[in-house]
Amino acid sequence: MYKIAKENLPALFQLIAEDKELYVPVNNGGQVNFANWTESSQVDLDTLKSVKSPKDAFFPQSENLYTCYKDGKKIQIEPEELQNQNFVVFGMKACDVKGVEVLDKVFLVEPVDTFYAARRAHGTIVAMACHEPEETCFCKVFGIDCANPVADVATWMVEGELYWKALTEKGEALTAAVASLLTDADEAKVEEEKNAIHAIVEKLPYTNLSLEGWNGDVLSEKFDSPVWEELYKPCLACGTCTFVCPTCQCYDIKDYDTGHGIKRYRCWDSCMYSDFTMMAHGNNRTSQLQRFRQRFMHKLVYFPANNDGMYSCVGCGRCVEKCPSSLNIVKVIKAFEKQGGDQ
Amino acid sequence: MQELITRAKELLENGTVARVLGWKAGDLPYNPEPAYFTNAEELKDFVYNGFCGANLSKYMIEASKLEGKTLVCLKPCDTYSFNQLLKEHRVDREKAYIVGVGCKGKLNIEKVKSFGIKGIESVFGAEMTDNADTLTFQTIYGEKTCSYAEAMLERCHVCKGKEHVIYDELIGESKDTKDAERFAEVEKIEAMSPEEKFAFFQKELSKCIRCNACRNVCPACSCRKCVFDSTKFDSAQKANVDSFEEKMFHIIRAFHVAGRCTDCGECSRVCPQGIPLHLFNRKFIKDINELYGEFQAGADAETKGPLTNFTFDDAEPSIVANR
Amino acid sequence: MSIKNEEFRPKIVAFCCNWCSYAGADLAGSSRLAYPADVKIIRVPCSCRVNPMFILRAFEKGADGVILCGCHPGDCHYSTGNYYARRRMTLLFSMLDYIGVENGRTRVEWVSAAEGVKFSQTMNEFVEKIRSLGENVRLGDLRCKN
Amino acid sequence: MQRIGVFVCHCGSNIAATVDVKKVVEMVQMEPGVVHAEDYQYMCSEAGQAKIAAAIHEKNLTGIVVCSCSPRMHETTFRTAAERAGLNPYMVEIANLREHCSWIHKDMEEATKKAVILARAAIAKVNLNTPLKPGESLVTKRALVIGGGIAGIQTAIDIADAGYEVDIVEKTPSIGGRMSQLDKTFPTLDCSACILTPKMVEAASHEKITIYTYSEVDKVSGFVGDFTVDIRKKARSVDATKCTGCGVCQEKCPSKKAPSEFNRGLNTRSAIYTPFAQAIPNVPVIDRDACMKFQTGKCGVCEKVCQAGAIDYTQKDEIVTQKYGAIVVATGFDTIKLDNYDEYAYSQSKDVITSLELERIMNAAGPTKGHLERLSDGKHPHEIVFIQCVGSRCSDDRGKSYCSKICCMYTAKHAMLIRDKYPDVNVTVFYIDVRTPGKNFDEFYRRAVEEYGVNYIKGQVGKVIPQPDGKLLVQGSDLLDNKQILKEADMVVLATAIEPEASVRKIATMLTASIDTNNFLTEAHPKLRPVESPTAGVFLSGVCQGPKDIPETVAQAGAAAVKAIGLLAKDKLMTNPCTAKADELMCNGCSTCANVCPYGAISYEEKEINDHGIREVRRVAVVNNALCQGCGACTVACPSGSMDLQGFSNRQIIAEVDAICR
Repeated sequence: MYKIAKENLPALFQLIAEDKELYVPVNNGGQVNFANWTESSQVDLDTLKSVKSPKDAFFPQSENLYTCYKDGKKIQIEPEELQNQNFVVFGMKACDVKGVEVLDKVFLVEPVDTFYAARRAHGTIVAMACHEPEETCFCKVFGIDCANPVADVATWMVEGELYWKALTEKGEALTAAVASLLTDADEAKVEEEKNAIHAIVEKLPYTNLSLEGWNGDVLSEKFDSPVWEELYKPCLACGTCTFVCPTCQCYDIKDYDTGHGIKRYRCWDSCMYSDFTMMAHGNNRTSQLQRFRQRFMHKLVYFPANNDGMYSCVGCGRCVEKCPSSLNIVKVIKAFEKQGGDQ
Repeated sequence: MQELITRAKELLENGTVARVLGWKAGDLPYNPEPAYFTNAEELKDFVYNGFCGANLSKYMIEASKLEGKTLVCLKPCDTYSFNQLLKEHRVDREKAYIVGVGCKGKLNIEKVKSFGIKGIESVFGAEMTDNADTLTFQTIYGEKTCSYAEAMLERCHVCKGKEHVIYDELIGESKDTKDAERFAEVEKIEAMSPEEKFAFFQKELSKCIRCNACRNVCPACSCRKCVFDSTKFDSAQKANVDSFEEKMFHIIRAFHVAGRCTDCGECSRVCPQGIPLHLFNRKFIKDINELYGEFQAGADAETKGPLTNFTFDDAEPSIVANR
Repeated sequence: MSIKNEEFRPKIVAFCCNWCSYAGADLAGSSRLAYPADVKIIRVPCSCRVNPMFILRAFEKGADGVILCGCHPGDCHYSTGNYYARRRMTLLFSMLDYIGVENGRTRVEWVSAAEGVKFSQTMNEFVEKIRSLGENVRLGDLRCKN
Repeated sequence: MQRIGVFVCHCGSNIAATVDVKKVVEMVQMEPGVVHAEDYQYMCSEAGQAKIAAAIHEKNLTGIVVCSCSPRMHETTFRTAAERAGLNPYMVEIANLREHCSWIHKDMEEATKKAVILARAAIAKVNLNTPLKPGESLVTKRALVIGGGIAGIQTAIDIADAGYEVDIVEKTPSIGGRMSQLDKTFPTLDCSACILTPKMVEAASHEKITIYTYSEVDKVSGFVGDFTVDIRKKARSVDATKCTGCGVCQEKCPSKKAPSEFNRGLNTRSAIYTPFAQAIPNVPVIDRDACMKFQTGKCGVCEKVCQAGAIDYTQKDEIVTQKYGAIVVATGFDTIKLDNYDEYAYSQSKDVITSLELERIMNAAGPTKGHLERLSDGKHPHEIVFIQCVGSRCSDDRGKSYCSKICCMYTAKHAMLIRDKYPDVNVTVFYIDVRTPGKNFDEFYRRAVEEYGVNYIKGQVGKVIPQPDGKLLVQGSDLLDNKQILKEADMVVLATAIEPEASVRKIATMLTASIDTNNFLTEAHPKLRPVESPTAGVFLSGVCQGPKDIPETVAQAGAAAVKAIGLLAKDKLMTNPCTAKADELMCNGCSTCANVCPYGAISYEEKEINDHGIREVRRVAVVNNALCQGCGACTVACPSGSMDLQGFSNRQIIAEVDAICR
């Protein structure tokens, strides 16, 4: 285990950025989001959660796939280059790291998404333990230990010092690259911090949320439940929950006419949108109830059914914080719990 | 709140209304959600407190299609939205039983959190009956306090007034919360150089993630199909990239609601990225007031909107450069 | 007189109403009143047909200036179209100014069918103005910029 | 995908001299949808149209773009050609390579580049065109003529003779117009009244003609074939059905101080009056501003003396609403105000007069009973100076830029008449040019010079200075002799510019007819459609369209009548299919569109809509195609974009924008 004083972090970032792209949480106009680090970046490691999850380091909100150029009446296709430069995502939380694991299940299985795979291959994740978890957090429900992030490098911020521990080969490589700035450290302080975090986690209101009854085998029962009928009503059909979510992976593919060619790009889509998976004949989910149900069924039923029981929710609580109508996955889980209890 | 629940029960029981549209207590002390109640049992969860910021008038579009009347709780500013929807034939007055509820300013949990208050377990001072100047939070990290006024939504600082412009009955007291000039922020931007203006909006709009929360919450954005979702304009959407789309989206959105926007402030309330979206709408309102005479959308359900109206001697567009 | 290559040649879209301004442009043509080739005219039935989205779209796709020409107030072929256009454009232009787009990239001019001279003069002025403002960088989509 | 043919016209050398048409043909072939492109000398010629037809057949074209002159010129030609070849006429778009390109640019490379872009925009648009079908509307077989001067009278008679009902609206108490104020007419010197009066009588007695004098058009709505017009019959205070026209009331009227409009204010008339002896109708009008009864309540003489009991002080303005298929504007002219020309001392001396005032002075029914005399002292003048182009052909904004056209001839007439009747009077004319292009015109002018000894001086007058002895000192220049001239005159006559009657502005606005900077009504095409306004169903007669003399006015009046008859002869009209259309699936039913529709063409229906399987009764907008004129105001007002304009749809215009900007 190594450590580095907080005030030396700019030097660390500088060093990393010398030959790699570096994404860190940056405060822009009062909102913290992961962004490319520059010397003028207002890095913010104290805010627990970025507004958007850092998933766009691997799965950008919008990315070009290829460009078509016209040559007379012929068309030439120029594929977009894959990520070929190494980069580091610094400061991801345990839940967000788990979110990337969920994305891996989608994009790295056959057929492999080459754009995503290239980014995963070139990306090193430096995760950070959650110093002060908040009331919207419920990662423990999904078996995530926010005091012990599992990434290429795990770090802890304790009393003005960042403790650093490489967990993978990539992590070792990064550690070696920045070794000049790190000093050896013992783990005692970190263990203390972990205990403190665990104690807080136990006090969080959602920590004991039960996922009983949510698995890949309850499809029809949950799908047909009358609970959705009441649950969806406040939903405004915006995409906030999907766009801040670390695991939502749906995208749309569209063309943009630049006047010189057509750029075929993909961009995040939201199952909450009325034109989601629109086809020539119309839409297969015609009501907001259906769209609303889709999102939660996907996270809690369909995804575990296809991925050995892995939920595609990591309990980051962003949707809890950001939904304009105060709807969220916790309310959904609880509503079914209540209904189960009533019966 | 109790008075409201009692009255709602009464109206449900005597058949005046088929349902009540209000707010249901959330699982956190600050996240009540809009909800329908159809019986006394359900009304146990009814809440109305400082965190009930949501403008319920837009829900009346759907509620107008249901059997029977819906009791809808509208705050003073929400009634403007209802009137505007009425003017546009989007809601049915006959299907609404409007209870004008009092308002003492609504709270912005993001603001509270920005004061460093986190791990919230309970809140004191947000109930309508509290009349508190200070909010007290029990948190995992100890007791924290902040001023009620400082935790209010931006819109409450420039409140249009606590008069309900349309209602069937009124329940609950209000408190004047206006302590800022409505157009002060707009004027500040107007005074900037083009470079500063551009930098300001570039910074704000670059945060936009095109989640459409602003549009979907907006009572004026009630189109069955938004132009940004339709093929009618070939206007690409969803790609939050490369500088232009957000501008196009936000300018056109503001333009489409110009003369119809009541300045209810919901867009700014719901933006997950904290973009002060009201600055677009309020600019149009300010221009309309200055160029075409004072106009408050939703003040009534009859007056012609400024963009469907004209006078022979309206200002020429060149006035923009000459102001 | 040929134009030097290095000189900035703006892209300018001119929306002209069919009854007055398009005819005014025709008159400018038949009177051989020159204006720069940078101006390309789109015929619309009335100035009130021009949606602010068209104007933003033009900028998005790389236009450096957009001008809307219609009948003089009071002379609209459809009686009132240009009055609506006048309000719409005033508010739109004000918004563009507000978000920091240089004043002068947009313009409205009332040109009657008899005002070939005015049409030509207006276009000359407008092109001159846009040339002085340079390329539109604030309202374009970067994807179109190559 | 459309199969588009592009046809590039050389227009002789009009386009081809500046635009490399071959290059345009080459370039457009790269565009999506284009399966055929060719160029030809004259696409509008029969051979050119045949080429288009052949290509449509051979290549199965679904849309065509003609790169030629302005669509305002030949759009109809090419649409008709396409239709004959079996293509829907609205699948044709025009790229204006002549007026908007070749005629204004000199550099071939640049013009060609622009031409390609214009063609590209038209191709992009036609790719999104859909076949449109015009609807039909009925034609009301009645015409309205606004203005009762010689132009209006002639138009009305011609239309009525063809068997259609015609209404004339004249704002003064009598028809007759300016011509009734003239004494003699050039170049024949026959008496104006002698040739006009029979026309007036003919109009008044024609069974198909209704005359509304002392009336004005208040409101116009509707469109070609179906206009609805409100005519305000101003209160005459005399019951026309009872009045016998005996004239006693005018004789007895004690208030005789009102300036006579007919005599250009040179003398006065009674408060109850007919403007002139031959007035039609011969029914007087009470000028309420001048009448003691109306101003003070004390008088009532006319009522007492009227044997017929026709005086009615309580009469009110009456609105007559009538439907018309065609409207002819014949509002005529007035002379300009001379405020800007004070150097000619018009306001200072009674002996400086306008030519129209001279007409009245020369007329036997005029203020001097036809005797040529100075208005200041009634003395016989010996020296008269005529000044030409007062306010005409003016290079600054003091006057009018145009030539008033009639002044050279009437001045020759006046000079000749004076010299003929009063050989003792010397007549001098200061002129810039003498313009006499008309049948027997130059001969007429030469007679004035050669036979009557009128002294023509090429040069302008700088100043007219009234002298203490009542004479007028005229300071001018003689450009041919290159010398300054000082001339003492007894009278100075100003050939004052004419301008459209002031009320034409209001009328043009009501008719949505365009007007030029000089307030002359604009014609649909300056050469090919000179008597039609660009607004369908509105025709132009007389000086309201541009300066002209009587024979030209009468000729144009007849032409306007023929155009109106052509319209009235049809039972039905094809309506413009480029109308608004609401997409019911998207319509919010919010009424915003109806709020901006100038024609009341949008209504709302509660309609069952099948929205992808979900059936719902919704309030949706419905456009009445017969009423909609296709302005598009509603399309922009509609926030959801559900309202679109056929032929100029959002996507079509955006496609043009994209094509131009790329």
